[in-house]
Amino acid sequence: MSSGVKPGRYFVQGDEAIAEGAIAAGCRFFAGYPITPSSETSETMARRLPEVGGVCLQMEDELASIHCIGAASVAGMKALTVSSGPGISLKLEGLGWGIKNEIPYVVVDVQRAGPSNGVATRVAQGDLYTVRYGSAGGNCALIALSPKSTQEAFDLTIECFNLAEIFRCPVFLLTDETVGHTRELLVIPEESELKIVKRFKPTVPPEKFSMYPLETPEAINYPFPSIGEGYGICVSPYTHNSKGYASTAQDVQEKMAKRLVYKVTAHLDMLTRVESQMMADAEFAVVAYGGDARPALAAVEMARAQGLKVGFFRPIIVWPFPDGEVLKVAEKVKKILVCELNIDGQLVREVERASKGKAEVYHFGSGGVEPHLPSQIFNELRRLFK
Amino acid sequence: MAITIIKDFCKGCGFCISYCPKKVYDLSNEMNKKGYRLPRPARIEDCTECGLCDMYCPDFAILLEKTKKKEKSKEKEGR
Amino acid sequence: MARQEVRFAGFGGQGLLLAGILLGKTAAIYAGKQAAQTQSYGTEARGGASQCNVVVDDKEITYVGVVNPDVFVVMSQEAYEKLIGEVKEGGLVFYDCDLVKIKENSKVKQIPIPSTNTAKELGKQMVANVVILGAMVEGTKMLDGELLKTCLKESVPPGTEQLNLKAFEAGRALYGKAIQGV
Amino acid sequence: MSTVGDTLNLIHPLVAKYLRRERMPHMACPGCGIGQVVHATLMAVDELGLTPKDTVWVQGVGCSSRITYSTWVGDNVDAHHGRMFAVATGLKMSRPDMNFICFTGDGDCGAIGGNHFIHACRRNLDVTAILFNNGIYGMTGGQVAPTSPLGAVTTTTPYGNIEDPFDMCKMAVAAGASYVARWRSTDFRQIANSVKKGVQTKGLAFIEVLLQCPTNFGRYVLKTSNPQEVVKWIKEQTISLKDAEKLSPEEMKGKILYGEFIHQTDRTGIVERYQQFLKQHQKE
Repeated sequence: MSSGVKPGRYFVQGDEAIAEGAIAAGCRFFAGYPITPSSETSETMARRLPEVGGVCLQMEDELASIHCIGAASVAGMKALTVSSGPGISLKLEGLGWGIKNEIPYVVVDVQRAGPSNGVATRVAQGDLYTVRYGSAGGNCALIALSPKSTQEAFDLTIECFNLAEIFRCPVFLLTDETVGHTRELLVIPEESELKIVKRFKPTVPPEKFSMYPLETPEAINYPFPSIGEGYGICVSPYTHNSKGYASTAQDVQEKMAKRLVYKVTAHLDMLTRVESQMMADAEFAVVAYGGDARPALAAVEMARAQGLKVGFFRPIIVWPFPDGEVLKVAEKVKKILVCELNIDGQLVREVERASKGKAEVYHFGSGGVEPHLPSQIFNELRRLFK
Repeated sequence: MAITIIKDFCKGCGFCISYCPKKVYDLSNEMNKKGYRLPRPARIEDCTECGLCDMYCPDFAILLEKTKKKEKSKEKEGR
Repeated sequence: MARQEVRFAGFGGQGLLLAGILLGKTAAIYAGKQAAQTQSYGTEARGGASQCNVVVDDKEITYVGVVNPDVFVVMSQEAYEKLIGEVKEGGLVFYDCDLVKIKENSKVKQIPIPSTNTAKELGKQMVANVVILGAMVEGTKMLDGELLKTCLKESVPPGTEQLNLKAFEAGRALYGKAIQGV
Repeated sequence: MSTVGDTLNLIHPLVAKYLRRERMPHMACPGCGIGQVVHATLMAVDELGLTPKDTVWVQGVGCSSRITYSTWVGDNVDAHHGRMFAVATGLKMSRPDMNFICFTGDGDCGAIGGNHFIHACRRNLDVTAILFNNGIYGMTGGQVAPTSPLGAVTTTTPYGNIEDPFDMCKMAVAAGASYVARWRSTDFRQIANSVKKGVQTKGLAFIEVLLQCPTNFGRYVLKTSNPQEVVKWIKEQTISLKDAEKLSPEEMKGKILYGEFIHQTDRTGIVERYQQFLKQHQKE
């Protein structure tokens, strides 16, 4: 299979970089549906996937798309789907099927102003909890990464595909319209420089293989055989035992739930990725993620230029939330200002929870459409941290 | 009988110009604030009041005030 | 050269997005600078307000947005009236004088560029955006015009390279003429 | 006397009576057929004597709905993408006395809304639905639609569409709608007559209109954004039911039929059935 990697320097949008990252990671199946601001990824895939022999479909809607790529992964493909706003709401049912059956694939959410259709062409950050808790039923942990630039959109898409294989689950790339639509330099390295995790295949014969490792909930790099490989796989939305046979037994439900949660929570060391700057002597800290991170960092730079001891902290893997790293920040500084593009406050809740009262946590929210301006965050900093 | 182009509604799409059976309209050099060049009923004397321009206009930008029945008969006598 | 913020504004369909992309792409790919291009547009594909912003810098760009542009390229009356107030003191304004009537403004330098009519004379009004881009690059010296032409040849739809190059050159010449007049 | 110029007070009679002044000019691109279909619809509304008090406009999502939403002077209910028929069901079953004119697009109704469309026909919901079929996703910038022709180049089929288009009128007839017709955007009189028949017919009236989208379908599929050329192309693809009778299957290949496909005046709609149902089962 050709690598599909096209080394070079490009001036492209985050949305396009995501498509290139997916292809570089070995994704050869895409299903999507037109929705602003993520259509550019579908359009890039429609151009690029056929060139590398991949399957690129536009389904009748977002719900069909996620069920379709879940099945493509069951059939052995690395698969991607992309959407925004209401499209993500539709995908949540399909996400459950992916979580339940431990199916590796990547879902990209390019957040836009909501709720409901909101403002399709403009930014907001209102889906942090939707992607984590939106698929009904609980009993699962979710992995989500959030880029702040076009280059990171490429790099983290590859990372999402790798983590999906390692943890055998759907992984979210949680981005937004700002990063999705901003054009910046993208450098695609030589294929040899890329670290790509291939699909793990069983090394034991079918009769010895358990499709779902309920007895070893913390197992990672666990094989995922697909149809046509003689393993008689059983995949179903019902709670099922390690063979995939539906079960209503309480102990099976308990083991299955623990498997879906512990496989992630037992490996937080592998799932912590943050960026912090100017924290050494910081008395205050600004926390932001994704598209709001760079205005926040610019505000911190402005504050530092005026002698304010402010540091910057950003979660890159937003789920599982980096509790340990946030606690360290809270123990170091007096006050934390959390910037995010929603009014109800989502990131701020996690920061408050993880701070354990060690620092005062403040929320600088906005309904979205316009991203925060550095000057707005800077003025808020000065007001709070006299 | 009168034809009025409602300047702010017109988007310069050309339907009135191309579909008027009597080729009454042509493109004027006047632009509205959106930068669309406006049509003009240059040969209004050829108009038969068929109303196709009003129908074809996607933006309700053509106001065709037809000759009232009474006036029409007077006009005929005058000719 | 420190951070330069450029704003292109007008209507959806005037090619402002392409002009901004050409500027950013030339800076990032050919001129070895840092560049970021963002856009804001409404629902309408045609006729609605449309803005394309580009930041060019020598060092890494933290914030990609344009708040107070150093350079303002404007091709509609509506955009001019709405956004002229945000241009930095001493900023340069390149306006399409075939579509925009300006108001007296001592804070900025307003340069008339007849890009619409020039584009029509060249055969296609569609390239008015490249004409005014040529004038802007000539006037600001932000980038080497030759580098931009290289980028132009690779980015415009096949078969329109010559027309776009002519439009770019025409824009550069128009800047010279405009300066004598202003 | 003919004037071109500031005409703030002069206004088209249909706009004055039925549309909201502050929402005009509507959002459609220059030359888009949606404005023409709205024009024909308002002719029907006017001739039927419908009023903003007794008639609600219902919309989905896409150009078909962005442009008609909140231009109607009466009530406007705009559903999520694809959910127009589900919403229309809720409205009509709650207020069977009111008229509902519903606007939807080929993506809104034929793709994401396909399931709701089928069941609205099967249930024979007593509303008049107008399908704006421009053969592409306009609002999101030119992606392929379920009605895009085979081979169409769009932003999501850069190498040509390999899927067959969806004949939604055939679907509507098969699923049980009482009245199904298809016209082109410039068949003004026929569209108006169909809307009138729709409002007066029990059950679902499904009126598809093939209309020009110069900005996306024109530019991407036909390589021209001249509205008149797109209209000409649509006319070349279509043939009336009457003329089709004279043609052999070979000559009919690729042609799209227009006209009235079905008009079942005897088939009851779900509203009447429910009212009879209540007569039998309502206790107090």
